[in-house]
Amino acid sequence: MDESGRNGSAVQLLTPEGERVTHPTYDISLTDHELRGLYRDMALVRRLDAEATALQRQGELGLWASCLGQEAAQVGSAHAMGTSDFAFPTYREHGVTWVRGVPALDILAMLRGVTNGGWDPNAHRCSLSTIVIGNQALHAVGYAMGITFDGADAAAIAYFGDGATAQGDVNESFVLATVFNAPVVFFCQNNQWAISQPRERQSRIPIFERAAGFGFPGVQVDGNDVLAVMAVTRAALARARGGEGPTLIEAYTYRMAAHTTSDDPTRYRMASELEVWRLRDPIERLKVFLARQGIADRHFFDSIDDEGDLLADEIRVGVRSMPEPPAEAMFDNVYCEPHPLLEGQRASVIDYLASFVDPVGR
Amino acid sequence: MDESGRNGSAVQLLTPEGERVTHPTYDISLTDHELRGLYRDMALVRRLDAEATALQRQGELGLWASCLGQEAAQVGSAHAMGTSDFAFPTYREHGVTWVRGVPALDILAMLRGVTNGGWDPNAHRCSLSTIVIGNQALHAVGYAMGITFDGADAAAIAYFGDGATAQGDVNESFVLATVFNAPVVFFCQNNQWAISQPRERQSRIPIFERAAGFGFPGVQVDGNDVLAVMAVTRAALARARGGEGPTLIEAYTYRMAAHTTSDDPTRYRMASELEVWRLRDPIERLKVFLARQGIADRHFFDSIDDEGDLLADEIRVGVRSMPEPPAEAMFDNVYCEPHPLLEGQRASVIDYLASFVDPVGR
Amino acid sequence: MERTPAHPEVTMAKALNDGLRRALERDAKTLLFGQDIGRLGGVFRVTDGLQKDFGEHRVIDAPLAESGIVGTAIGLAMRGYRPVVEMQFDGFVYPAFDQIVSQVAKIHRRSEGRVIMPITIRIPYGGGIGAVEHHSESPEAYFAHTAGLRVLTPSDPQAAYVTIQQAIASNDPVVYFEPKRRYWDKGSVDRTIDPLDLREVADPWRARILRTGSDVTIACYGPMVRTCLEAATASGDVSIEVIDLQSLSPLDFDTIAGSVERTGRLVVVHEASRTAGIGAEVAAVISERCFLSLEAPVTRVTGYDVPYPPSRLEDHYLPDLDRVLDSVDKVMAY
Amino acid sequence: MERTPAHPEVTMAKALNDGLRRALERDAKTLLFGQDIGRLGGVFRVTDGLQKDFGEHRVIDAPLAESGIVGTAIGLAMRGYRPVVEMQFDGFVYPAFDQIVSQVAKIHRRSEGRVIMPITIRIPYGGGIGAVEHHSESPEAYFAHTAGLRVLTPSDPQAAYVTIQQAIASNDPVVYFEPKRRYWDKGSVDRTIDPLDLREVADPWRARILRTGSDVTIACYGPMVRTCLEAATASGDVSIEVIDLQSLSPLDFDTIAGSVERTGRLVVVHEASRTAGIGAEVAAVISERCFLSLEAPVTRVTGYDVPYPPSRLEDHYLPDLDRVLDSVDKVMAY
Ligand SMILES: Cc1ncc(C[n+]2csc(CCOP(=O)(O)OP(=O)(O)O)c2C)c(N)n1
Ligand SMILES: Cc1ncc(C[n+]2csc(CCOP(=O)(O)OP(=O)(O)O)c2C)c(N)n1
Ligand SMILES: [Mg+2]
Ligand SMILES: [Mg+2]
Repeated sequence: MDESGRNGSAVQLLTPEGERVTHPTYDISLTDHELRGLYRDMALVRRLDAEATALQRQGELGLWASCLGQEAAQVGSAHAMGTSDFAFPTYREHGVTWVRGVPALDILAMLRGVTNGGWDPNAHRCSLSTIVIGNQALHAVGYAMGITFDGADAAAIAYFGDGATAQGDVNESFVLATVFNAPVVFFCQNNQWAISQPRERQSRIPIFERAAGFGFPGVQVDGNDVLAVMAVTRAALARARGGEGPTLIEAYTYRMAAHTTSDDPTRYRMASELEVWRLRDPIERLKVFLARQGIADRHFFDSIDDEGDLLADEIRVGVRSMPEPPAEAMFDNVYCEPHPLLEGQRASVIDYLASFVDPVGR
Repeated sequence: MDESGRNGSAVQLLTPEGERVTHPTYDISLTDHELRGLYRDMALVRRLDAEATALQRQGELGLWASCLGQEAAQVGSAHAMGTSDFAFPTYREHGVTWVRGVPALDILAMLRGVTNGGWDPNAHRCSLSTIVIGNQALHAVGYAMGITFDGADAAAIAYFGDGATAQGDVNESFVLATVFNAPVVFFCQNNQWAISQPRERQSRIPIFERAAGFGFPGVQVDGNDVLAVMAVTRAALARARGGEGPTLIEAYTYRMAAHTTSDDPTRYRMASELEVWRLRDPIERLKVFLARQGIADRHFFDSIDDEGDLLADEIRVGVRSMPEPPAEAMFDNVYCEPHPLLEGQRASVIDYLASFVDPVGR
Repeated sequence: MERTPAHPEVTMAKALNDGLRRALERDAKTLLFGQDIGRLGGVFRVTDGLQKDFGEHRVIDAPLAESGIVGTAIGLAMRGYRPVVEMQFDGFVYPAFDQIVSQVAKIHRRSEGRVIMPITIRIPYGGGIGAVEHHSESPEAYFAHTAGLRVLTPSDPQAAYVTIQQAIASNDPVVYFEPKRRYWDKGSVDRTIDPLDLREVADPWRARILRTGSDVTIACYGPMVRTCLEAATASGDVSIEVIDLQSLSPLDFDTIAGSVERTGRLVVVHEASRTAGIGAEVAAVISERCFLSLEAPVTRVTGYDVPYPPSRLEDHYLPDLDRVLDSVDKVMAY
Repeated sequence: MERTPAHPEVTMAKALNDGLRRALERDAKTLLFGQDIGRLGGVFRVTDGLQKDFGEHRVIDAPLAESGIVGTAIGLAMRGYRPVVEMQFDGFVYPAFDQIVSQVAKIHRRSEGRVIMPITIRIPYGGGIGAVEHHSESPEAYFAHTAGLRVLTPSDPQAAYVTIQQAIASNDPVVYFEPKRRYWDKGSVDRTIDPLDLREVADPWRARILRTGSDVTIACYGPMVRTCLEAATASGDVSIEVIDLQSLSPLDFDTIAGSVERTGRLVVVHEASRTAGIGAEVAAVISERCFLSLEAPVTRVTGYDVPYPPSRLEDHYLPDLDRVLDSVDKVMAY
């Protein structure tokens, strides 16, 4: 496995063995309750992810992009956010949307194919998933510029992958963020792969170093260490809110699953790679720490498993019973204001479908 | 004047006062003949530029983008190129196209409005001017990738401005150049302005530092020092040809004229700024050096002035007598291969114009 | 819109400037964002003086990155702002095409109506000013073909003054094409009206019959409107009705069809290349809707299917009065 | 192109794979360049095995940057290469739109014929596969509207095998749209023919009459061809002629008009949104050229003017056999 993208100085507060270590710059102090909360969210997100994968196999979802292995990066960073901060996730950030309070079924609705969205971005202060790689980085910068204009105490956080760092939009977002000193955090999950392309196909050096070339700080964090991720993200968000501008965080992690349920990673990566990363599992690591420290006991872990079972049930039943949108829903919300062309097309679809109805009315 | 973009370490071999200084990394040793050649090209390009500006005022050219003040950056870098290297200039690189051997009138043809091109890119190993900011940086990288695939001993050089560094394409070209280790030199003329936008609107830190964030070297050079520019570009081209990949050169210079003849810089910049830069004039500087060192005498300088007069005459007469393209020329070379739609449109234009001809045939 | 000659004559550029000023005054959430729009006042001076009067946070100079400009405008819209972005020239909107097509046009729908995208994208367009490549294009069909966008183009100063404000006030994204060679044309502009009150002004999404006639209908827009009006005046014996489409998306087929039912003939005129342009859509719909009323086939007078030519050839590329009248003659003689 | 049942039945994806292989064998300057096309063989496996056989310098995995891919392909073309680039999905071509429209389409002309741009841009397009947003679009009209480009789309494995090679061999840039939901359709493919010899194969820039008929002409392309052929078979009493346009730029109006002169009726079918689409151009031209032969207005059966809907709605968005026949009935009853 190539580790060239890993920097010796990646921030770590919890070793793969679950040992708490210190870092000269970053630290975090959480209550036991908060620590258990992190575990709970990671475990439930993993359960949601597994359930969604299963549902896709059963034909109930069109596709699923798993976040397996990235729970610490997602849950840790989302826990660092305040309620007035705003997240801009991609299609893989189920851990982020979950922590932002988006109901499980709303997370799945897009992949069920009943909507291209799924939740109210304003209610959750979490944008809908962006699928076109890199687009959302600019949205986050614009949103952050708006925060500045409003004089508000908030920040935006843009999520993207290692592959996305090659896109023009992501690099333009670095330009605009610095020029306008926007309160934005760029959170890059370097999960080592962009579908079949290894990280080296997108950057020759560690990703976090990109930031310095644009004049703002970049930091690499062990993306499988939820404490370190949360500490680093908190600091970056605080910097942003404090008027010190953008930060790039590279969370060094691994995509444990296929790119999506349509993908076959055996074609392009070695099984041994997965084995190495299994030893760094973000949830196991926290579990060991919580158990060793006596912060959580078997009873707690069992209760989370039970909660996971309930969640899985809710998802299984809920996905199957999501209402099918009627044909004419495709004309909804294309525009806010009256649009004769679409009104005509909508009417023609309704008429056309009505023409199939049995004339006797049965 | 803001000098925040200037790095103390910008490579310099000739001070504004025309004194030859040394640099720990870069040096160059040129024959007297070569030194006079540099002066000649810079002086003639300035003359061409002045003449074109005048012709535009007289309505003979549609527009002119002056390279006044940037002659050292352009002529110095182009002189560093070998015959098998390939240049990708913008609309302002008259000094580059000139050194690549493009005839003066061909340089002006596009701005006369008789063509969107003007010369044979392959004959001169110099692409046509790219107007859409940043596009050509990617072309240069692709061309350089081709050099690698061919196993050839050559390099590509992409020219762009400070403003262009904000564009996605320029940043993507950095990504691709590093990923493919392409033999390309990125030559950024930081002339302090992108139309009315000062450099700080595009980058918060010196431009050459951008390269490090992508994992390749960047160097800032005194762009008004033709010797330093040539030395730095030569080294970068040699690196590229030697398989060591891309280099970003930031030539720190100044746009002495308006953005184009359509522009009015008094709206956005102080006259005092110009005064400061006049003292750093790239041609004066070399002239003083040549004269002091006895490399050139008054006779030589006079002969260049005479050559300039001849060039100006040639341009004045030549521009006015450029043949007007016939109407149907707009259909030429849109496609290589037969295209019935355009053949029909071409025929209709010819017929239509013929219908205006006096029926008696006078 | 009544034109009382009492109102001052101003250029379209000035009318747009006034319209933008009114929009900035009306709503503190309205922002202008674009390259060189501040101190310089834009390369066409359409934003002249606005930064001085509204400040650097309302009239914002942008870095040289079109995708960045539109992408951040989206974020600003999500934060409740109403960004008016300027693309410096028609040929420079393409780096932003992805953000426009995949995001601006689709976010309202994706959000199931919860997020609005009240972005106005101003684009000076078209040729006839002797410019170099990429400065004379007419890319409106790309945007009219894109569901989720609206497309407007004014043809005279009064329309510019009114519709730019209507575009900005619209909660839908509007691509606003400004016919750059008409920037310096003057016309009287009534600035006493409220452009947002449809009792005072026309619906911006309707075509305007600018001149009535009985023999042939000409449908045109933007820079071609003046040309077509001149053609109608020059055409002695043929009575020409001139319709300014104004809204290119949605197109107002009712007004065109109503006219064609009367005249029986339609000529569609635009500068843009012909294939799959606005004229194709108008011709397709009217040929279908007015099948039995048409006395001659719908004819198009357009730019050719070539890249916009170098300036010394543009007079041949651009439809002019003669070409318009030539088509009118052919349609009459059919 | 004769189809001898002796030839093996393969999927369109395999036919394209074979065609690409032949192109790579034929000319050492031909390169494939795109995301995930190497070891993975492309998300649709169209390039499966090619990197293994031709090496990493002929079949090149690209970074995640579409503008970068097309922009560098331009440079490679300038260096004498013949790049075949893959856009992973229709909805991801837009970041490259600027390089395609401003450079690929215009460099040959700008160079006054001295530089050629033999770039093929492969784009899997269209819906019907239950995909998420941006994976089901039909953006062909944008490219057909752009002068300087050619646009091709195959409708069956044999056509795919032949036209992909013709596209690559063309010295003009070709945007090559692959109907992704037909990737898995099988058909017999004769690989003994030489696709570059017009004595052996049809001119790729001509439409193909796939089924003759006397009452109505249906013009369609890409994914809709199979649907329209099925409709023609299903339509008992009405005799339908089915034309596969194949080349969307230039369009072969002679073949369509020739057919319509005989049938008197035309239905144009495509998945893409209607406004200013390919159907608009076909309808506009045929309404004009066949004015006196048309017994009914030219009718379009198309996707609606909405962003491509979520997958559970796509069956309502996509023209299907019933909608095609419904339009045929209306045209017949006119
Ligand atoms: C502009 C664009 N090009 C291509 C794709 C297809 N695609 C979807 S995900 C993906 C890889 C993304 O990799 P990365 O940014 O590392 O994120 P990850 O999937 O690993 O989370 C690609 C190429 C896309 N969605 N958008
Ligand atoms: C994509 C694009 N956007 C806008 C323009 C309009 N424009 C022409 S030159 C210019 C400024 C360029 O500045 P810089 O890159 O510093 O080069 P300089 O003109 O100073 O040589 C702008 C905005 C353009 N040509 N292309
Ligand atoms: Mg990744
Ligand atoms: Mg500059």
